[in-house]
Amino acid sequence: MAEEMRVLLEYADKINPESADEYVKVGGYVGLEKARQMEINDLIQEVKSSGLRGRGGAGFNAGMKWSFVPKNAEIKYVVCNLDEGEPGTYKDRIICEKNAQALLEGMAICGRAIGSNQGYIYCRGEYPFTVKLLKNAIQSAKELGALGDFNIEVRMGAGAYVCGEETALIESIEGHRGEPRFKPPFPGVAGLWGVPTVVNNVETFACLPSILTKGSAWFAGIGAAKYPGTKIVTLTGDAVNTTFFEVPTDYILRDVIYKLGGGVKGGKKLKAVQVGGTSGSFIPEQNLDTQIDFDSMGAIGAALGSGAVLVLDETRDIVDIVTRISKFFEHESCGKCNPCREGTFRCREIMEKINAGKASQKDIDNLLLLTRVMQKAALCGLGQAAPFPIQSTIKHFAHEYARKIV
Amino acid sequence: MTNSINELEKDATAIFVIGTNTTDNHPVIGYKIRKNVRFNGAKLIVADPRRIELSNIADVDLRFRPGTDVALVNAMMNVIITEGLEDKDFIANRTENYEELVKVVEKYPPQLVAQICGVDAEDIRKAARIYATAERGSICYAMGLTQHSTGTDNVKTMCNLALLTGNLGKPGTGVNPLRGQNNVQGACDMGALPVVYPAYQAVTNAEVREKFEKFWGVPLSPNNGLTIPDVVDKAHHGEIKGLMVFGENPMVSDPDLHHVGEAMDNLELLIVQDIFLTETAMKAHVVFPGVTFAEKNGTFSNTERRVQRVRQAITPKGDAHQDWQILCDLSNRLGYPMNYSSPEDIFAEIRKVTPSYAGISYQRIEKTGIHWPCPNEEHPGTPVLHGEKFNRGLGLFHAIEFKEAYELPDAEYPLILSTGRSLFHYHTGTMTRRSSALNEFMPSNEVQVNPETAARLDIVDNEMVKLITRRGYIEVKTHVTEMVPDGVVFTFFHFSEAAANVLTQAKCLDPVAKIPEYKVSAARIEKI
Amino acid sequence: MANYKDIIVGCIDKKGGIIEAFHALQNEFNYIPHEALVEAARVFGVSEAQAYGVATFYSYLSVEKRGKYIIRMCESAPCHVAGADELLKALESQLGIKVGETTSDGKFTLELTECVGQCQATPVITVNSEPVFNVTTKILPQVLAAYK
Amino acid sequence: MIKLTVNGREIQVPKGTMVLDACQQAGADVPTLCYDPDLKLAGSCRMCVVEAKGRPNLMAACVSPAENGMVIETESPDVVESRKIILELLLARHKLECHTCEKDGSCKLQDYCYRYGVTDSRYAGQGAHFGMEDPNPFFKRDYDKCIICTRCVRVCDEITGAQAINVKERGHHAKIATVFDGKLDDSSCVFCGQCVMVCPVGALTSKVSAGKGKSYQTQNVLTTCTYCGTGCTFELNVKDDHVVGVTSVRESEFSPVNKGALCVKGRFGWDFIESKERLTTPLIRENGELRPASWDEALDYAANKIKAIKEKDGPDSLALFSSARATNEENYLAQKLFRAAIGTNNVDHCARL
Repeated sequence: MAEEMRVLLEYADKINPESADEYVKVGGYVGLEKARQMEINDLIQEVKSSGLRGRGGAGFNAGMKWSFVPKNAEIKYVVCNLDEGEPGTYKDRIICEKNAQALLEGMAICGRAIGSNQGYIYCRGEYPFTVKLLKNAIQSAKELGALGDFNIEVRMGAGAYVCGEETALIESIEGHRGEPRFKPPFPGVAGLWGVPTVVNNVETFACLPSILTKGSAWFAGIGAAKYPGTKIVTLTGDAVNTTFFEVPTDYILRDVIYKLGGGVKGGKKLKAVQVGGTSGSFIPEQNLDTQIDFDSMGAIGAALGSGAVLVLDETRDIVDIVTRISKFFEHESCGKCNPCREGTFRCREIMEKINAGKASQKDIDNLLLLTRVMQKAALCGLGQAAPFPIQSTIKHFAHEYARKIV
Repeated sequence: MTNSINELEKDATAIFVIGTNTTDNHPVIGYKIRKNVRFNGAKLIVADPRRIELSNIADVDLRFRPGTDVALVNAMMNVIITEGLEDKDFIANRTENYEELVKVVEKYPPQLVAQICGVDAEDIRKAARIYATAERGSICYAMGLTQHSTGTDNVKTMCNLALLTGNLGKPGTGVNPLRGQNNVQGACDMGALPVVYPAYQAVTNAEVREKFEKFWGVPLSPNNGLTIPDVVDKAHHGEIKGLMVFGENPMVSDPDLHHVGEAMDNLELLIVQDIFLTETAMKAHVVFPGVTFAEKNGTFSNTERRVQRVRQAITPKGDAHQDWQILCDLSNRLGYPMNYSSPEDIFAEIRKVTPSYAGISYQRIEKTGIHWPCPNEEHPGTPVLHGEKFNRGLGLFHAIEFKEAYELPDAEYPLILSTGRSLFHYHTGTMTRRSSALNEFMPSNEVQVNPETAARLDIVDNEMVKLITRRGYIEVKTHVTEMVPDGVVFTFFHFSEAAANVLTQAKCLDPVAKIPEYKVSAARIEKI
Repeated sequence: MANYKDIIVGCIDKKGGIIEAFHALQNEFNYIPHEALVEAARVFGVSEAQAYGVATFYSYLSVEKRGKYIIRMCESAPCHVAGADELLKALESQLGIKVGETTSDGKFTLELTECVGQCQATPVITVNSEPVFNVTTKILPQVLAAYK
Repeated sequence: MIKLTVNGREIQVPKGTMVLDACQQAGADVPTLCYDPDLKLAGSCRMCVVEAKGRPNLMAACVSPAENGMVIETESPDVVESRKIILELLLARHKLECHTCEKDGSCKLQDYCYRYGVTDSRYAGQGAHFGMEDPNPFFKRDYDKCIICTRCVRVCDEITGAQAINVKERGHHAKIATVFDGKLDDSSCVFCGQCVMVCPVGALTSKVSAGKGKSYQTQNVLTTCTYCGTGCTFELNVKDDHVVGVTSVRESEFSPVNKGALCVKGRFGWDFIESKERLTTPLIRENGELRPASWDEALDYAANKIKAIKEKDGPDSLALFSSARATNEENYLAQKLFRAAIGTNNVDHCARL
């Protein structure tokens, strides 16, 4: 297999993403119509059976998540997470730019399933043009009456990676500092303004129209059995084709890089791949034959995450790159919990020391101890994941560290 | 207070705050009101000429002209009756004289009163509806309501409002004066008033008097005594020859200080018992050094009638004596033996003559204080008064007409001056001016002036000016702020060197309570 | 220039929308003026301290005056490996300012940013949030010259 | 009821109970820094992490509801390791001057470092140092001791309602600040010192008490405030027969009105007690001047004068201004003195003022 499989991006560049009319012409809003005619329980069951799992990183079954929302609550919200802050990731932007109406339709389907008529799209502050696009797309859908009584409001973030965490995102919509909440309560029970809220990623919502139109069995049959469907990956770094691809989830990493990505630039050898964005683990060459589905990546100690793939060639200095990454986490830690606030700062400090050739083995031991505690004790995913790049590179590229310590 | 403080935090669903800058003068009560409004959604009505802190979170903020309280609240009652929001059952079962009230408040439609008070008629209606329709409405007031020549009328009007809406006798309701001093409640309870013995038993009641004569073993005077302003006047005339001042400082706190000073100078004997050489002590013939609350045992009764312990933490300074001991020593020398072994011993006697305190003992209030009335040792105390019936049986409506303040602004004195307290000082400053941090933070007085008033007078912020009334003047720096409305100025009375009470008048007091009109004096400001 | 009060009132229908108001203010002023922050706090019913806490939490918001053009240099890993460090040095030297500073003519403010999601064309800078792709030290003078 | 096991001990707790309370019920002392029973939960300091069998990560006990069948370990190796490292992270930026710190002996950070044997931090390095200070006369803000537990922010918001402070910036650079990071005096701060009360470390301490005695050197005496009529209770801190401070008692049993909350006067306005201007001896006016006198002399002087006036002009030519600041017992005696010993009802006090 060396080809993309375009489901979400089937009509990319063939239709105007803002136009609901053009979307309808290629079969859009049929899924929503179908959802409206289904019993709520059947609708949730259909999504459950499709096996669709959240594309935001946690990989939770979407239908299952919806089923936890209390039926009797008067007000509920559908929130779309478009705060893709993982460096190297831009697939949600691409979905909006190529197929924004599918996102809106997906949100409306979710609204129908949980009994909500208000949706919010939280778009990262780095994408003001996407905000504009989405507002036009909503306007177009409204004019066509495609969304029925479902309203969608776009809110913009302002430069905070942590707001990709669903409860921090909710805090931010509420106009607060984007600090994650402790869980439970989960947003499904008490989310935005304290009421039940489903938060899903753009890509997750965008899968829904085709699941409804073509059936859950069709979707479940695509890609890896336990993580069916397609995945949009964004290839960056030292690959030849640094662009995005939509592939079935049983696609292997090596093919992403060598078949679709055209291999490593300048014919160099590959040293490492970081999958899932900056919080992902570094994967050595020997693990490239892993499928890109959630569970397979987990099995090799990595995470699919956002689906970003950063390719590093043989000349790259792993320690230098991890030092840079540690600075990212220091910058993006919200500062609420101790292990992350102080831990990300000290990680960066020690990484800089190592990178400058001034550290000893003792520093690496201290670093590993610190990352272990961050992973176990931090409040949210940011602090828990910040250790991955450090731990995985010390594991797989120990010699690179060894070279720099005194 | 008819009700207890914590009900303001939890039980009240609407709170009507009038004439109290609660967050400054009763800060902890202010926190509770604010908490109830912010976190429990209680409604808040603020009626105050000044924009106080609580105004910021109020549902209705009535910034009315000083001295027009009766008109304002009569208009609220007019709305309540017109719109049928009164509590008909409560009126029928628990009150009398309602018809008289109806007759008088008919004359106060909101459109008319809006002009008298300088507020929006719609705000009066809104306030009336919020209070009347609240499940549990509480009224809080302090000296902004009472320090008027119509102070008694003002208080009765608030009682009318509570009776009209049945907001009495349940948790979260009531008419709640927030008392300004730690034990002003207790001093009243103990009979430190000219017309009553402990527990408000009238000195003119022969039966009561007989009881006390028997208990104290001496014949007692059947005549009402004199209030402070009357004593000052009579000292002026020379009818009062000897005065003992115990823990008070009339040379800063009382109206028209020139007048007070002349009265003090006219005395044959002035005894002052205090912890510092106060402005009053400086005029004394003999001074007894007493002790602070940190050096004594005893009890205070707070504004919600809760009797709480005061405990001695250190030995008295120097040769200062326990205040109770000084009083005993003086009494013994006057030939009336007073021998007690301790404050607890005195308290045991208090319980015998004070029915409302009868059930309270030091042992019972070792940890948590008890609300009087507490008639016996089994009684848990009474946080909420008037549950079943009022002291007199039925609640009496008073038909009260609005009267203007005694001294209104005119061409010569175009401003209204109000006086009051700061968060950072207490009363005559005797203690707080000697507290290093408080005095460092706020070392001097100020007069608050609205920016528009300031512009008219060509004065700026932080400028020393002369604040003048018919009684005299003080020099004080300005604080230009929108907190006070145009035409109204406000100053604190804690500072003897720029004493607000040089400016206030002692001629026209409330006829019943003899409270001076500290909230309305005609004044003017001059540049220096 | 639009009045800050009007801008804030324009966001009032957005529940909890103080961040939206901050964006709207920055669109006009490129930062959040102090008096506007105080007003926004009042309008949205939060304390001034809270509004300030929000304004300083997000890296795209600023309560300090900034230049007409805010240049943000992405330093996340994909841009890092594409030579972001070198480009940053060039930016600093060509603008004559350090990160966080504004040119004396008030034209440019230089800031660092994390990933702006344009990793198909690294290294990336943004000018007032508009991305500029594949910026090399060579084409930098010509990129900057486009902003008058 | 929910059944769970804590450190091998089975206990039952009502539904909705947090793991922290369940642990306490089971006799396990779980350390906390950001937790405050009177404030909204933060779950941020992570000191209270415990191990729940079968869960990959540790859980913060203060924000985790107890669940049926949970098996909790409060001092497992993982838990202890995490707590030690968290303490080291805090120490890495904490100004260590315990010997001169006002909170020495009542500092939670100090207590926990002692408990877990944390002497210094392997993570000491650079870091944000915001230094001191705020030029107010009431309390010191030492940011280099702050551990960002946000109890001050929450108490200011939830109890006092002043909302004067919040966290500014984020991450390691987060700092507790007023609007525009200005002086407290320019903010909505009312200097109630509730923040000082809840601060678990030496970041916020009273300036009025500074240098006068550490908590373990003082005796505390529960009493009632001498200022307004609210009737707040608090403790006077006494050292060597001097009042050296005021601290809150937060249990409603001892502080039914205020539950530990105070105002600026109650918390910081106590040192008049120790003022050099206190009257320490009786005085008698002689030749227009007040001069020191013995008690006998002063009392005799007063008694004789009273007797003379009473004889000459009758008891109603004498009057008493009693005191709204004195105790019930004293007021009772004062009015009794004038009514019974002198024979007049000319007794009043400044209830109207």
